[in-house]
Amino acid sequence: MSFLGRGASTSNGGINHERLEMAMNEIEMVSDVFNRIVSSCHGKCISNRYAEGDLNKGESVCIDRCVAKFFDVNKKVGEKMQAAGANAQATGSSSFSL
Amino acid sequence: MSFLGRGASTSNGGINHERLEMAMNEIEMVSDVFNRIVSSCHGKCISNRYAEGDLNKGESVCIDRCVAKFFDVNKKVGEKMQAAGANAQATGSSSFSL
Amino acid sequence: MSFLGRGASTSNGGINHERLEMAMNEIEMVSDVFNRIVSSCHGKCISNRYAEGDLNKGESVCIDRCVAKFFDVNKKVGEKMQAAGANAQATGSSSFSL
Amino acid sequence: MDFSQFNASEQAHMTKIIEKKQMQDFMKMYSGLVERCFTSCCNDFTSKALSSKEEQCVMNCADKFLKHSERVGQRFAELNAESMGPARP
Amino acid sequence: MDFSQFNASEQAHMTKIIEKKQMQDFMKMYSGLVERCFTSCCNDFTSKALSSKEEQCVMNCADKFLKHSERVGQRFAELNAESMGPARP
Amino acid sequence: MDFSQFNASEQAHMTKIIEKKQMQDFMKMYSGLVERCFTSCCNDFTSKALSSKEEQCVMNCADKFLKHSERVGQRFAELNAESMGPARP
Repeated sequence: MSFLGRGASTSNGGINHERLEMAMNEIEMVSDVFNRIVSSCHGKCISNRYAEGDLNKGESVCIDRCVAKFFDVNKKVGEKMQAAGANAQATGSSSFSL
Repeated sequence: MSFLGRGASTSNGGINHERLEMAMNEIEMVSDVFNRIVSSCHGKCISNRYAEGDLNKGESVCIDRCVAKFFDVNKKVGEKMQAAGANAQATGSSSFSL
Repeated sequence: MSFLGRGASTSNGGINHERLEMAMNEIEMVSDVFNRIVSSCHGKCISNRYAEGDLNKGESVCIDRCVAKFFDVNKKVGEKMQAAGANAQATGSSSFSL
Repeated sequence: MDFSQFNASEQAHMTKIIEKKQMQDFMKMYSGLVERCFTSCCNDFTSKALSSKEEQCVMNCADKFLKHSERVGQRFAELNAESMGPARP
Repeated sequence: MDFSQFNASEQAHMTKIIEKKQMQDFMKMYSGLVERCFTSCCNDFTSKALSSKEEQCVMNCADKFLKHSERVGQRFAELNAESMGPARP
Repeated sequence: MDFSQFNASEQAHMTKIIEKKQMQDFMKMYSGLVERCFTSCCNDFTSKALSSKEEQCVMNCADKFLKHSERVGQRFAELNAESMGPARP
């Protein structure tokens, strides 16, 4: 998840706000993806009946595979976006210039 | 979308933060509505089977009508909110359309 | 909702940013919970047919009970989280009720 | 929420932040309401014009949602006051 | 959006804020797209590897979503221009 | 995440921002958990009191969600480390 790495000039000693903002973007992205995996895999693997509080064997195995598959989908979609020349400004909302 | 136009005193040369905040609110609002239309009309018009990657004729026509209808609903709800004087910030303003 | 009450040194006259941030967290939390109740209880109590614009008797009673039950669930989950010492910030604090 | 221990500049700052949040919350509530009523009421896309039946549904949906929110707000305030009350000396 | 009444420093500030928002919006759109296509296309968890059928579905889903977004964007811009037009003197 | 190239003041700033985000994320996770378990477990509104059956469901739901999150977190960290590893020199 390192596609946010724009070049950043180092301001020695002081705070390089551009670099901090890039780091924050990366954290936001990872955290957003994590939360989506938690939610998606809960929907896919956990039954809504809640007869017990522990994960049973089937649920546990399902979670492991679900997370792996989500990563795969993330990778495939990322490759497609890059192949399409998907640029932040371009694809996000191409005809949506404010 | 000019309902956020509260009077803002101009600070010559410097930055008028109130005016910037109003502009940001306007951008957030437009962007929020746009994202809701993308999501709603995807649910209404795009089948979940994904047999092909192109929009077919039916989907394309559905999208056009869906966006137009969403705008209409937005306008109707906005008129109702103004008529009801629903909120202090909203009532004082001139128009609530996008 | 006093679980955010970490000790904050008072900076006399000036702005104590830590204290403001804590207050903001509290407001965000209350507002988040409120919005979730509005949405959950709408799903539980309001029919999707919209034959009239007023709440009928059954819907009104359902809303009252729904909000009360949501508060109960919030309390139970909060107690469990504290018992489990689920999170660093939460564990150190005294109570997790709204 | 108890801001009594805040000094004047903190209260002023807080007021500005709260006003900003109220504005954002209102806008989000508004667009969420539009989306909700659109989703519930509009299911025919053989035409781009809102039918009178759809329009009536949207009006009722918006009306009902606002009344629902208000009622939730009343109960919320009561229960919040109850749970806050005994906890504060 | 009309920023013509902004002075130079305000416009510079605004540009930075908008760029930041565009970046955040793009990231959110991207992860939302991944979630959407995962949810629609992946329903078999007897294996952790993406099947070729699932992969094809994901590719079509992503393709279609981007085309959908673009078309919505076009209609949105047109309707927005229409509704803004007469309202501004 | 690699912050090794950050200087001391940047790291201090980053730490504060991350702590703030963790707090917000925790609160959101918490209220999301409450909503999730309420939605799954409470379907009878002929009474305002939580039945013992509903309460048991809520407890199991919360338990299971926390264990689910933890397990996802473990797999996530492993797969993230894998995918980061080769990409960084």
